[in-house]
Parts: sequence; C-alpha cells; structure tokens
Amino acid sequence: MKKVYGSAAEALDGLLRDDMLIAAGGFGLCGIPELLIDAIVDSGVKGLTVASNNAGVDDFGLGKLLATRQVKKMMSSYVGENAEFMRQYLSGELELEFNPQGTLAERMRAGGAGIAGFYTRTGYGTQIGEGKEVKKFGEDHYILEEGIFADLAIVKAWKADTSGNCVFRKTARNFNPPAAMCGKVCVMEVEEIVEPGELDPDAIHLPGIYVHRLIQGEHEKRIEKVTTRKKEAV
Amino acid sequence: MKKVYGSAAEALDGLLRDDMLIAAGGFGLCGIPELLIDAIVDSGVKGLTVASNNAGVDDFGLGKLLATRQVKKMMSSYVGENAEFMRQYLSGELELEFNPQGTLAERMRAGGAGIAGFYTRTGYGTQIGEGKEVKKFGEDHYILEEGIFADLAIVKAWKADTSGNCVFRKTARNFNPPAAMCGKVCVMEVEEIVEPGELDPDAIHLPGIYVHRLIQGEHEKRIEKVTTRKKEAV
Amino acid sequence: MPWDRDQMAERAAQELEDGTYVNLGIGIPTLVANYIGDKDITLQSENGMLGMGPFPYEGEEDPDLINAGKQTITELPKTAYFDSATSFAMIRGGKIAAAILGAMEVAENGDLANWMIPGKLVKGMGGAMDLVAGVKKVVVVMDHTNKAGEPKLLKECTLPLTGTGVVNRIITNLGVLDVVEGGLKIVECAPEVTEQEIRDKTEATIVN
Amino acid sequence: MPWDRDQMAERAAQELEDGTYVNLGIGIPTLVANYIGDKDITLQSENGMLGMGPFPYEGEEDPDLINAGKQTITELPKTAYFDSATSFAMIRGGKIAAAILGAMEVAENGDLANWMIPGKLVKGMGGAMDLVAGVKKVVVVMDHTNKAGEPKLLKECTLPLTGTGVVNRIITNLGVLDVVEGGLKIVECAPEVTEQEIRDKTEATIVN
Repeated sequence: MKKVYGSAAEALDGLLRDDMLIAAGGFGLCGIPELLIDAIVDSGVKGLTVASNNAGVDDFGLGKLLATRQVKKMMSSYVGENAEFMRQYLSGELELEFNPQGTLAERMRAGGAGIAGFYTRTGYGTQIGEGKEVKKFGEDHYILEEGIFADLAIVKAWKADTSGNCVFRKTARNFNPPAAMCGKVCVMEVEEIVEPGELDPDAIHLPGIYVHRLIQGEHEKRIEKVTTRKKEAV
Repeated sequence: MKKVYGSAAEALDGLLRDDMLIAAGGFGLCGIPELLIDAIVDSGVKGLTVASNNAGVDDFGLGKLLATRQVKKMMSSYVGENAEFMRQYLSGELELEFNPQGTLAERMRAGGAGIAGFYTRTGYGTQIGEGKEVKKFGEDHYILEEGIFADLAIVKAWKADTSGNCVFRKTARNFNPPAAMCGKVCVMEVEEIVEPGELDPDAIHLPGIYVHRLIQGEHEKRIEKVTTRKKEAV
Repeated sequence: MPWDRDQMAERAAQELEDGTYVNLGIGIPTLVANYIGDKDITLQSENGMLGMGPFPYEGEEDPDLINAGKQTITELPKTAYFDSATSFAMIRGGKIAAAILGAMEVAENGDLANWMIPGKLVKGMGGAMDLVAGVKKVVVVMDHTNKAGEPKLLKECTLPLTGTGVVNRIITNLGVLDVVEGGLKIVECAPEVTEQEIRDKTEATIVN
Repeated sequence: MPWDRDQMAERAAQELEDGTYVNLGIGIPTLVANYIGDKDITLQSENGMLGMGPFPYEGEEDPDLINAGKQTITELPKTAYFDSATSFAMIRGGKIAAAILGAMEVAENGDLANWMIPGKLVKGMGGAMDLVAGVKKVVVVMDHTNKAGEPKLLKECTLPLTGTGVVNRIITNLGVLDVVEGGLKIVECAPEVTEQEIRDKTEATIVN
C-alpha cells in the first residue's frame, strides 16, 4: 500500500470537508503537525471541531487555524497561551469543550480502541461532570466519558518507515499516538522516512496500521518557553 | 529506592496471602514469569484467583500452581493446553471466568489506569454479556466490563534497569505490560538487569513506576509448538 | 468435486484486499497465508505483532516469537511488536480489514458459534469474540457439514455464540455463501457441486 | 515571619517520601525540585516523562524536551518517555505518590479550586483534575490570603472546583494545615506566626 505522499496538501487531498472533527497531536508547540496545520489553513475548510490538548499560540500551530476562523469548536484541556483564542471564546465566536488532560487522552485512545465509553473519577463533583452519568464502583464515584471518534487525525512523529511504523522523540510523543488511534484516517508528518527494517520492531511507538498517509518535511519546532541554567564555573 | 532482590522468594516476601488476586503476564508459555510461579508454588499460598490469558501446560508455567491445587479460580481467555485444568474444572474443583482475550487485556490496563469500567461491543449477545450492563452508543450495543485491580502482578521482561524501566523482546511482551499496570504491587523477573542509562529512554516499554521489585534469573523459555519449514535446496 | 482444505484456503485468500491488515485464525485460516501471492497483505497476530512472517527454518526457532496459535514464526522488515492491550485496541477499534476464522456453526443471520461445546469442549474463546466484534469483514472457513453429515449452516445456532450477526461471508468445501437480508445467498459453488447440493446440506434459509 | 516562595517550596519538599514518584505543578510547586536534597525522588511530567531533570544549559535546549509547563528541561539516566494516555494512566491509576499543586481556594472538606475564574480566567484545568483524582497525596502550596488580604481557605469554595475532598495538606506562607474530620488542623506555624494569626486569616473551621 502506498502511504508516502509528496506534500501535506497531497496527503490531505480528498480528506477535508467543512464541519468535520479533527484530532491533532502535540502538547503546547511540542510535537505538533505543523505542516498539516498549514495545509489545512490553505485548504480553506471551515467549521472544524478540533480535539487537541492546546490551541497553539497566536501565530503558530493551531493558532493559525483560529486566526482564519476555520475552527468552530475546540476540545482541549488548556488554552492559556493564545490571546486570539481567548478573544473569540469570550465573545462567543468559538465553542470550547474543556476536557481534563487525562480524560482527553483517554477519550482519544478509547475511540481508537473501540471503547465507546469509560468511567473515571476525574472531574466527579466538578462542572466537568455535569450532565454526565455517574456510577459508583466500590466506595468511589465515577463519571462516564465517551470515546472520541475523529474523522481525521493529524499527527507528527520523528521517523517512520514506508509502512507507517513510527517512532517519536522524547516528550514530542505526547498526544500523537492517542490522536492517531482515534482517526478514521490518520495523516502523519515526520522528519525522516526510512525503509522497512531500519526501525527496531521492538521499539515502534505506533504501528503502521494506524497511519494511512505519510509525508516528510522540514519542521520549525518552535520553543514556547526557553528556560535554562547557567554553567557553573569549574 | 531499592528494587532489585536476590531471588524470587525474596522478591515475594511479605506479598503473598491466601485468597489473593494475582495478575500474571505471558501468552501460552511465551513471556511467562517462570521463576515467580515456581516461588509461589514453594510458598504454599492457596485459594488464589489468577488473571492470566492462559493456564500453562500440565508441568510448566501456571500448570504447576494448578497441579498443587493452589488456584481457586482462573480468569482466562483460553485454557485448551492443560489437561489437569480441564479435569479440575469439569469436576467442579476449579472456578473459571472466561474473558475474551481483548477484554481481559483491556480490563487489566483499565485497572492500572484508574478506569473502573468500560463499554465494549465484544461479547454482546453472548453468554459473556449475561448479567452485564448493556448500553447503546449510536447504533451499537456495548457491555460494561470492569477494571481488574490485582493484589499482585507477576510479570517477565527481557531487560530492566535498576529503576525498573524495562523492555520486552518480540511477542514475549503480550500481557506483561497490562498485567504489571493492574497490580497494587508488581514483581518482575528479567533475563538481565542493567544500570540506568543503558536502555534508550525513548524505547522503554513499561516505565519503572509500575515495577516495585525486580529479580534477574535463568529462564527455560519452553516452546509449546515448534513449527518450522525446510530450507529449500539452492 | 468439493474443495479440500488447501483449496478452501486458496479461495479465502481471494477475499483479502491489497494493502490491508488481516487476522487469520487457527486451522484452515492459517493456510490462507500460503495463497496471498503478490498482494500486499500485513498479517496481524493478536498476541502482539503486525507483519507476521513464515515458520522459521529448523534450528532457528525463537521462544520469544510465536503466533496466536503458539507456533514458532518469524518476523519481516515491516514487523512491529506491541502488547496485548494495544493489539486488541486495533482489533476492537476497527483497524483490521478482515478476519478469517473457523466455525462450528453459523446461523442465517450471521450469528457465529466457534468457541465452546458445553460439557465437552471448554477451551475458551481466545481472541475470537474481540475479532468478530471489531473487524470490518468476517469470513468463515468451515466444512459445510459435520462428521455425521448434518448441516452446520443453521437457522439458529445451538451452541454458545461468539458473536451475533457478525459473519459476512462463509467459505465451505461446497462453495461460497454470503449473509444477506433474509438468509444466506449462494455466490459460488465448488467445481461439480450444484446449488441444489448446497441447499440440501444447509438448514439455513437460502435466499436465491 | 511568614515564609517566602522558596521557603514554602522547601517546606513542601519535606512532604516527599524517599523512593517515590511525584508530580509538581506550575509556579511555587516547580521550585520544590530545588529542595529534594538526597532523597531519591522521581519527578513525573504529565506530558509524558518520568525522571525529569533540571533546565538545560544555555544553547542546549531541545524543542522535543519540555515539561508540563512548556519549559525546556533535560533528561536523567533513569528517564522514560511515554505518550499522554500512558502518562495519565499512571496518574489516574494511583501510581504517583504525591502531587504538589497551587490553588486559588481550598475548602475545609478538601475541595480544591485552581483552574478557573468564570468570565475572567478560562485557561483550563490541564492535568490538575486528573492529578487530584488519582494521586495518593495532594499537597497544596499557596498564599494564605489573596492580594486583598481575604482568606483563601474557606468553608466552601466559591470558584468552580477542580476536585471534591481531594486535598490532604496545605502549605501556605503562614504555616501547614491538614484537612481532617470537621475542618482544617494547624500542624505547623511559620517562624513568628501564631496559631491565632492563622485563625484570623482563615475562614475555614480550624479544629484545634
């Protein structure tokens, strides 16, 4: 099966439509599918619901899709780094469904794993639990959270082989595997495509079965908060 | 924290008690915690409930614990390779709770992940679904399966560092990570213990947080069904 | 002349679409791997592997590398290993295009029984219930009748079910039948087997 | 004299048991890492890492290596990386011994509010709700009063909750309080701070 495409636009060809649900990998600006986001901006598709832990910053990552008003609704756990997001949300132009971070990750994994819903203590007794079914197991109360079944997943890995087996690097893994799992179709961008056999089969983070289309490209990999320490004089 | 112990008996010291629930890794005889099973046989603890995909063979793996009548109940998906098991079960000496294989794996992971229950289509309309809550999501019916919270997990990995980070080899991984996750305490046997830093931090299959005690030992690694092909004459 | 085991496996291999991920059950389904030919099929083994290779050469068996039937196997360049929870996540999650499985009984509504004969055979369902619940296309390969010559394609299954309404296509030694609205439809007969012979040996409603 | 930020962090570090896995929140909790001393503590970062190391040297920042506060960090020999679902599996599953978090309000029954001021601050809860629901011991580090001098330890929280009955211990600039049956119990005062001063600046019931 041919999975490797020449560009982000080609890889997304035929997959985008207005009002669809897209799951996106990344945490902050780390491990985000930069190239695919840019191509979705260029496509002009609109009314999107995007399940992503964060919403980028004003001029990078998902912030670009917010700037162009292509997003109708975000499903996120933390959106504090994006002023335009806040403006649109407070003015009522953008819907926001807050999900606790672990619930969001688990909902994505559940969708990908054929789990329609699961019971978690997270959010019980808070406004996150409002309107959700509560069930007691043992002494504790749990709320029912549903799996996310996305029309499209856009994710970023470090390296993939042509069959889609891939590996991530350090904390850039984050939401990428669960986002990939929950997409009916998953498009992945990587820094390097290699031949089958070049990745250790014991060390694949996400098997190729989850990856339908694949592109290689250059990534800016912007750092959101540079924090350093000084080298002590020896 | 000191995780490395000198022997299986030492590693299990203080952890065993009658009528406890033990989750065990392995598929067939592949990747089973041989040394810990032997030590549990020697301990004489009884009335055990064991969650394990299979029940070993008559003289190896969990079959040894069945031979000594230390097991009261098995939670398994397939027990077809064990004549003594079948005898005890058909005579009513042994309880058996069949779990579909994927349900068993997911129940273990759920227990380890603080998920009290989840909805799966697997088993709906069969005797596995009898007595379980049914819920409709979309057009499909799902049954509620509960997380397994084991008193003790016994698992086998290939290599671990002294902090418990570990890697498995090929299909010997199988049920070991989910079993490890669901144990209040997890004891692991490995073929080789290495120093922190010797395993690639991007390639850890099970982080050390899940591993409380660790032993290194010699493994028989018996093969259940040797199947081969002939080398074609060149 | 009815198909033999290998011919049934060869016919079943035609069901597999190029570029897909497939799970093969134990028994005749295992033989399907011999007839994949040039198609780019990736075999999943539910004990934790994508990209299952052939049996090893004698002396090269690896105890850490077995398939779901517990047979020693080999890996391929595209192989990836994972744990059982991840393996069934992809099965339950609908990522496997087709499963080819054996059966004891199939009912005309697609019910499948292939895991238990009460009081006699209590080996367990293994991964079969997860496979039929999650995989997009379920193809059953089985003898058309039991050893006593009695039909195994029934109006209703008599044995405990593996799944309800899950079978899409049945390949027997006599031919190929689809589960459709109202019953089973004969779509192909083995050489020299007539539709009438299939009807005579089938209890399930035949709609054509 | 009340504790300053660093002294609060130093006091909070005493809560950490040798040989455990710990999650530190953003703000003062991050400073706790500076006071761990000889204890064998492994820091979890909920974006997918166990064994978080210090900030990198200038010029050695890696965009693929950040903590949950999105700051560049480094790894240690014992580091392991994993995905977000796995990360919260261990949090929700009770594998983390302690979380040290900031707060806007804490109620006398252990309710915690630290994620939202309706109409004003809508950044989101991030991983805080999962942490308080799953971690065995939740220690809050916060100023005893707000900028207007009003109590933040209340009979009932006024802000949207992060979790109900989840806080075990509170470390403020004035002292240390435990959530116990019936209210809060003063277990320690900062130097030159009296129990009476803590009582005066606390709305919650003090049981001792």
